[in-house]
Amino acid sequence: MTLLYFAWVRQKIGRGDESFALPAHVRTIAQLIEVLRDRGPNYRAAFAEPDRLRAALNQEHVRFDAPLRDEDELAFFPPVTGG
Amino acid sequence: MTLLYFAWVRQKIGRGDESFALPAHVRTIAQLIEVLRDRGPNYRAAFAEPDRLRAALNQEHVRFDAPLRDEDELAFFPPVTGG
Amino acid sequence: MKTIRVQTADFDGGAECERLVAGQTDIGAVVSFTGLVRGDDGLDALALEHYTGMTEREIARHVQQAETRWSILGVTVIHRIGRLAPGDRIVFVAVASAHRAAAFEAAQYLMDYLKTRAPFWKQEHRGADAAWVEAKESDADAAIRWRES
Amino acid sequence: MKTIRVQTADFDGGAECERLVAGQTDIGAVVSFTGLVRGDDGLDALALEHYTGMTEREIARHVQQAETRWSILGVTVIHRIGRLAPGDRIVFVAVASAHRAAAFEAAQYLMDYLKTRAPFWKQEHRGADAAWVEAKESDADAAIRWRES
Repeated sequence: MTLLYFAWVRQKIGRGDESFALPAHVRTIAQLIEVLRDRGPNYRAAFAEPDRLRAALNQEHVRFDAPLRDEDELAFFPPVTGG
Repeated sequence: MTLLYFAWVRQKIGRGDESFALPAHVRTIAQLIEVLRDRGPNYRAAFAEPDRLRAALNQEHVRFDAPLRDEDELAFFPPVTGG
Repeated sequence: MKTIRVQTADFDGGAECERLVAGQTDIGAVVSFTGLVRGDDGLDALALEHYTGMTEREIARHVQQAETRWSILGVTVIHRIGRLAPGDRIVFVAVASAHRAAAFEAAQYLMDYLKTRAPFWKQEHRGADAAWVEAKESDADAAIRWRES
Repeated sequence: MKTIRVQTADFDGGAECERLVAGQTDIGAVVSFTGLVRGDDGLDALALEHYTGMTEREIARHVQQAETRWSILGVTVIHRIGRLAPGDRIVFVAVASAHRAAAFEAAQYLMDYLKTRAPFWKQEHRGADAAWVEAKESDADAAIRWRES
């Protein structure tokens, strides 16, 4: 799948996008966050407080219980502050 | 006093303004309307239905029970339709 | 900045908004309303008359009311009079504020009061016919919502 | 007419309003909102980033929602990205309609949703400091009021 990061999530992780093979046992965004957290201190910092994060799946706002497929585009970001 | 007429009130009366000596017994706008009505068919037509009229005394919206003085500027008009 | 004008000439809403914010860095929101003449039912033209003197006073009074009620950093109100054709601009209200809620609400308030309190009268011309526009109940209702309860 | 643009360049709100009504005689009301960068607490600049693709989709989706809800004859939404200084225009929403209530409400609705749903993020620069702007509770509350009950 394609992972995208915006704002301070991008800064903490140190990149804006990456390809990631969705592990077979991971069904939801919440479960994926647990996996990503173990990828290093930068990921741990970005995903330390999931409550502060929002997600979009294939460019639509979703909750963390949304189911994932390997062909998805998944974005993590803080609450939006446009306008 | 100065009387001013706008929109169809002006058209029915045939003039936009006039000087008028406030009769001693006339205290309110409602009473003045009764007096003006007797000044001819044009005034009778303009003041036939006082409910359709609005008044401003010295350039402020007032009700027909507002008291009058001879130095006042009094305007009669239909409900406004600006904007 | 406070601008109130009653005029026969057209106006430039964009330029008026620029004037409102020029050189300022405390304004976060500008809401503008532009009213245009609709060509309903074969309308040829509108003719607008007003009560010179009272109009400006009424508008100024409601601008002051708006300033009491909302935190406003600038207001422009322009109302045209005379003969106007379908598509012509007729009225303009712009409000500048730090935040958008105040700007939106104050602009709506001013429009609702212009419609129900400012002494303008519209006559519709269609061919040889001329008819005075009747005041709308819906405009009176719109204005009532701003009354302090 | 429907226009949605995300751009680094400045925009001309007056010209956008003109474009919205050009050649039309059924439009009676145009409401525009212009958002500007406030120079709060010594702000030097804002840097705006967005989620290319999703932004346009989200805005288009809410424009469609607005069109379902109100009788709308034209909409323009422009949002700038990149580096902006105090006083700079940042966002523009204009709605054209036959009547003013629809234009005011739809413009407010679009602004409330831009603030809470469109994927933009602002970073504030003051001297050497850069801080991401936190989302405001008041913006979430403003958006909630439009939910169908």
